[in-house]
Amino acid sequence: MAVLSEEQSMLRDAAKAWTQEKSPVRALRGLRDSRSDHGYDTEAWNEMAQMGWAGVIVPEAYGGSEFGFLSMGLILEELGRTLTASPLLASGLAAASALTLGGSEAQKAEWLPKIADGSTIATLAIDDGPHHAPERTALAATASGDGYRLNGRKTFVLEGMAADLLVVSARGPKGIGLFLVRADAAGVNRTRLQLADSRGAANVTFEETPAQALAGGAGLLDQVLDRARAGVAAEMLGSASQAFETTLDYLKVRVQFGQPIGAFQALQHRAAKMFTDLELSRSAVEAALAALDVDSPEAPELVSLAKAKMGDTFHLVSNEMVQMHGGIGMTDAHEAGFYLKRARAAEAAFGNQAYHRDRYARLQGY
Amino acid sequence: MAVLSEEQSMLRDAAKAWTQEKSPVRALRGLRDSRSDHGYDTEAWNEMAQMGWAGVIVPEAYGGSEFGFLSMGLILEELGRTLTASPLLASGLAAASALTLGGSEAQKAEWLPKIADGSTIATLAIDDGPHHAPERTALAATASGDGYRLNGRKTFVLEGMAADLLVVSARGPKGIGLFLVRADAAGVNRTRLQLADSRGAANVTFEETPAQALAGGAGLLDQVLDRARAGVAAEMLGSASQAFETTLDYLKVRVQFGQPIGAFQALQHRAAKMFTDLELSRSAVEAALAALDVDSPEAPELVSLAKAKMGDTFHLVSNEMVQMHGGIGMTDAHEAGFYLKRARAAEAAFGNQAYHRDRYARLQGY
Amino acid sequence: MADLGGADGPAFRVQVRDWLKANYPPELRDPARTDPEAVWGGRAFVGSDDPQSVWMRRAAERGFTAPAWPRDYGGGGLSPAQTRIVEQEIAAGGYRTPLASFGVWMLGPVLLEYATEDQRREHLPKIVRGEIRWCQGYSEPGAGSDLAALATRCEDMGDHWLINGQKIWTSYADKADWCFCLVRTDTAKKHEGVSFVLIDMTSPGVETRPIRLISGDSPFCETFFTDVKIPKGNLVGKVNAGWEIAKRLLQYERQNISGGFGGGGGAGGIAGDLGKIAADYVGLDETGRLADADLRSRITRNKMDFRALQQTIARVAAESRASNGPNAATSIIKYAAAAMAQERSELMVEAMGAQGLGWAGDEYSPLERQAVRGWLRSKGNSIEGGTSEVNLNVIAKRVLGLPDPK
Amino acid sequence: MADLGGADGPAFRVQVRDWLKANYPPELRDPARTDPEAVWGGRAFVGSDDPQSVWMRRAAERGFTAPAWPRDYGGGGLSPAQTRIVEQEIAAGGYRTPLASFGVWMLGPVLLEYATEDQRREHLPKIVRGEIRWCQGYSEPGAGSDLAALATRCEDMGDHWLINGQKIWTSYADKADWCFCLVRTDTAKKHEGVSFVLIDMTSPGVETRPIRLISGDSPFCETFFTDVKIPKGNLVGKVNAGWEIAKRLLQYERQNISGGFGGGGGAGGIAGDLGKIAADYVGLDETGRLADADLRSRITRNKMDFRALQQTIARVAAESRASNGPNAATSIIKYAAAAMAQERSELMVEAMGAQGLGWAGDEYSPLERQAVRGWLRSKGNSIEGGTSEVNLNVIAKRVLGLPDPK
Repeated sequence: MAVLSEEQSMLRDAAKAWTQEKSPVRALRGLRDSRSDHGYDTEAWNEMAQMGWAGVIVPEAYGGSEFGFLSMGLILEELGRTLTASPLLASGLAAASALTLGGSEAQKAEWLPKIADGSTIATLAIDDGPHHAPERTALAATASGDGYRLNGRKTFVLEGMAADLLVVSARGPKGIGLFLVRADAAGVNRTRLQLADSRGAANVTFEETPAQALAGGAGLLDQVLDRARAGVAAEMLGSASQAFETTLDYLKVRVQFGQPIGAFQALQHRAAKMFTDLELSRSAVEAALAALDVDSPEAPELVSLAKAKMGDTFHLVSNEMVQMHGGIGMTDAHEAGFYLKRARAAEAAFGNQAYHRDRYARLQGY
Repeated sequence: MAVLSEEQSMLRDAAKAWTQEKSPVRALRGLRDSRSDHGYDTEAWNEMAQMGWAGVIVPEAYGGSEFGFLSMGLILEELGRTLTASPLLASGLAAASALTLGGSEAQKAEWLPKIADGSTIATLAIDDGPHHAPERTALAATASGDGYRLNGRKTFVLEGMAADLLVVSARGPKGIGLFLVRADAAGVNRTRLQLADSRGAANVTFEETPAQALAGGAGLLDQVLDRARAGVAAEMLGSASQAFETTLDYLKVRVQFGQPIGAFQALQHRAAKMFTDLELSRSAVEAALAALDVDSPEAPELVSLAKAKMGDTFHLVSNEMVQMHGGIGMTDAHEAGFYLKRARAAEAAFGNQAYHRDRYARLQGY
Repeated sequence: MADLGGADGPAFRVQVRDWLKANYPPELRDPARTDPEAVWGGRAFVGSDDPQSVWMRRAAERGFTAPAWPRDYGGGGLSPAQTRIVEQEIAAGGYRTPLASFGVWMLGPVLLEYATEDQRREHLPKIVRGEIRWCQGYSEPGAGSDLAALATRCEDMGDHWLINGQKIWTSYADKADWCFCLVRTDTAKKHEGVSFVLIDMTSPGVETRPIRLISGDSPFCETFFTDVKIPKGNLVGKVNAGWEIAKRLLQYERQNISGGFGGGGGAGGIAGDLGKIAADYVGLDETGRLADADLRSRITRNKMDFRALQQTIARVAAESRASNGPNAATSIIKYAAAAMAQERSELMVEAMGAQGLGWAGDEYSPLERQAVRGWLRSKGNSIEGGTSEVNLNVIAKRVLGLPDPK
Repeated sequence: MADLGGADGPAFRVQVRDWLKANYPPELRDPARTDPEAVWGGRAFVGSDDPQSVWMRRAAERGFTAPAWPRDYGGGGLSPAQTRIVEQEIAAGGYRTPLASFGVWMLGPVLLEYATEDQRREHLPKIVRGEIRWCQGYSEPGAGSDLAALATRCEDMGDHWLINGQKIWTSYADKADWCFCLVRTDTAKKHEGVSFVLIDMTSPGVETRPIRLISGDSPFCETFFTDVKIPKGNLVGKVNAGWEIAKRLLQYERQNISGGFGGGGGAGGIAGDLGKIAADYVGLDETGRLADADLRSRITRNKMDFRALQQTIARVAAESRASNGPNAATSIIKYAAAAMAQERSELMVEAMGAQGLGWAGDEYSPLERQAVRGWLRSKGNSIEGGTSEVNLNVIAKRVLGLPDPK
């Protein structure tokens, strides 16, 4: 755990207390079984917004607390521990970053205060196909009046059904850039996705849909994506840590052959390796968030490192959670399956391990 | 172990008896410490030749026994167990394949009988640089009279110092092909390599060196290389099996914490995994040799599978051999280091695991 | 083996092929991929004239549901080599296995070995004819890998046995007619207090409850026995000597599970070439290679491993053709097959990207949904029928001879 | 901590920087990479005026060979924060460590904790000044991972101790002046029969024999003690209470080894960026990627792991800045660092292809030969100073609280 300021410690403690009490894993189970279109519990979201979480990276001038990415990461980590479904990452981190970094004064003034107080849900819409390839988007933006018209399709848009505002990557006259689209604009058509991890997402099509450009082009896209990736990694850190701790507890109580199974050396070594991976991953995630806070030129490398390493670790830990629980871990009644399913969705979000290893190597010139 | 014919069983038993008695690992140690240029013990080679091993894949018409590749593999496997250095693979398998498959009647008649009786040492010279890339050779063959002249360089030529005859890949007027060069021909310059695995090899340069072409071009090159690769894999199978068995014996006798260390479950599971890998690798190696015996169209895939899988397994087993022996495995006085060093040289020979995974995928069209 | 040469080899193969062609119901065009499509037999099938039941009955009459069993008990009475020919021809023709049956795969072989003549005559013909579907009552909540810790009580009441306790992971118990079950007949001993009994699932006091898995399916049940009475003759072997039978049956189970993996799928897997499916989703680069080079390497390792596994299964079969029982390679193959099948399922959903994360709905193709469910189902490969950890223990101790701790 | 603010922080850094610039012998341009280049100290260095000895003595006078030790014993008397500044400035300036010393890294800290005042005054100043080079007499042929099985006897002869036995893996014993040694003072007990003694290597009956390693180097020795007499005052702590001291010292050793790995090398590694070196040997494709995509993925995993390890070392340091001793993370870092350093060495020789297989001779560059020897040497990373297996045990039991078997 990074050395925290007093402010950050308080934020972390508040997030931990709230998620443990108000949003344990069974909340996600309930959401899943209710088959809601929305993807999260709106009452819970209102409570989160009241605690100011949606405004943690939003500038004070626009109603946020401007606490930064490490602080946002602490909250996401706690949400990850209990697999809390919420639009915090999509709206309060990813879309808020897009507006903060690329919005005009008018765009910021219009949207950021509503994102910060949670009354508007915004999200990113990046990929056209099944794989993360932001540089290959084919969705077209053509100039029209003082704005643009979008035509094309986006997949796997997080909180796509709940969103009021979409931040869409598209290929415009000056190359790839980000565009603002109101979810209720003409030509927007959303289809709910029923995902294995029970979170909310949509496929979205655009037909002559009016849009406004953000400033910054492909560079802005990179910056915004890196913020979203670091946020997902922070959430994964919490989920993987909890999955590991739950498993560790089970190793201490489950008895077979007259022993707690955690007394068997082969399982001990596997647990020790997982813990080592978790410690390394924590360092990588915290370093990436800290780099974003100081806008370090190393941030892209550090974010890819964090997303890839954290992805491998959550992948391993979620698999071992099921295996070490044995049959009970295979049942829907147990929590293990929820962590397993969430792991793969989080791994895929904004580039999986293979994507980020490739990116890291490219950034290092080989 | 494949189901063997009576002939093959006898061959295997003879090879096992001879290597255990005449060529234990300390023979390689002695060869290393003698710093001979030659790379193998000529007396031992004479004995091997007298047993007919150099002619196992040579057609009967040219003085061989034509027993085939599975039979040759059985001998190489036994040689591999004791890390016996000999030109059997380079001469009796690789170069003999080149002549058998691509030689004219006159070339076969001139060379095969002498290869089969061990009096001539032949070898392949394939790569120009540090990595196996047979399709990228730059060594030039230009027509001259009824033959060719070679100009260029070959690296890592097995038994390059001992060889009387070189089978050289070169880029000629009709593309890549194989060429015969006498080692004492004009313009051949050989430099001995002092390798970590103490085997014999050389870098060789050619300057206006007279050469004869073999028939078959790049197709022949592929076929010959696949035979050499399968042979190396068979030798690796023996080495890895012996490395594993030596380690398994040690696990049963080395006592720490009041237990044979083989009673510790973490080591038991690692041993079980190694054994599983060895069994899979044995199947792959035997299947590749059997495919060559029937000239199966699947042979290229099966050979790449064998070389890659066997390479991974020998890599793992040789590392675990050192680790499980602890400090004693780090000493030059122990055999572990010899297996470790041989593993990496054999992995690199005729394409390492990465090369063969890539080739396998290409052959399967993705 | 005489049956391999002359009229008994190629001629027999032709006979089998002709018979299959003539007797396979044309309605059953595709091989069974999912549970409901498989021919499981049982009371539900008796008297039915749907094509599956017809196919099962015809094959049973010809002795092809249990080709290697003695004719006396309704089997085919075929030699190992002939049995292999029958299996090969059924697979090669794309015919469904005539009877998917725990009775044929697991119970029958141990009844042949351990049961009385009366028990064999009672149960084996019904298994062969697919009239009785069996389930396996082994694991309990407190007895998983440590199976011998089982606690379900079986008390001798003089003229009958009385069963009380709970089993778990009883596959298809809710659909089964009878259950072969491990019970405790001596609470003072562990392995030496276990007996092997046969229980009619329609007996009063038997209750089953399906367990929903992470894949959404419910192939397993919890099974409760409350004061269940069974006849004295339903105990197989001697009282307190059931552990040997239990282990022997597990060997057959692992062999059977391993055999299932060999084809490339395994419980949970979807069919198809992983390289080609990945190419569909990821694309090829200008050199013809999968555009995701990192994924390509991992797919290739998995494909190579699977092929080496198939080669190993073939090699082991060739080496032990004369022997008909499970051998030392079983644990190795079971362990390796589970790891590879799970890896393959992981790579499949990774290759599909966001399309490999769907649970339901029209935004996902049937193949995609099947890949996701199959990936989740495959997590059981390394748990059921002996965990991978137990298999590694078996390899280390029984195959490699490594010692137990003092 | 007051020393971080104001004149004690940035001002102190400037002082250190200036002093280093003024006092570092210009002849020692490069940081020490190999053993002979390192400043190990010892009797051989005393009175020498070669630049290494000069540098060592100047640094010792300034208190920079043991910056954190009390001034009373010749140390620098600096706070943890100041010590860090000294280390950072030495590293940043590319200066050699003024004294590479088992005395500073391992023995000194435990003498400060466990020794008598007389023992401290006798030994610590000589360590600080680099006058005495120490070696470590821990492992024996029958006591490796199970160190407490050690058998070297130490008998109380009234006015002296008598030592008989054999040690192994005593690093640089052939070059050391004194040895800190674990000995058995009670043969009836295991851990409770171990004592910690100091032995002058020039004592009659001490013999050393270098062990040739697979890398060709001989950094370790076998050390034989035959009727070696040592003064009663050479026992540290109480008789039979040496095991606690032994473990404490091991913690410092692991911390030190881990620190060494953090830079990317570790014992055996060669410096340089693995990606760039691979590009030199393998080439880049038209997209600027390493031409061997399979190798590229594995190199990237290793580079990422190393960077995460460095981040972890920095994080642990930041979290425990106030504490000066080794902590729970030591075993984790030691385990991970060994695995990564070995993997890196493997990748290095793989990237070099046939050039990564050379042992000697002009056909190989110095870098290539060093890579091969370093690869072989790196195999010791997971064995020396506590095997990886022991480290995993420690993590499992002490950090994660997993139980011992009953």
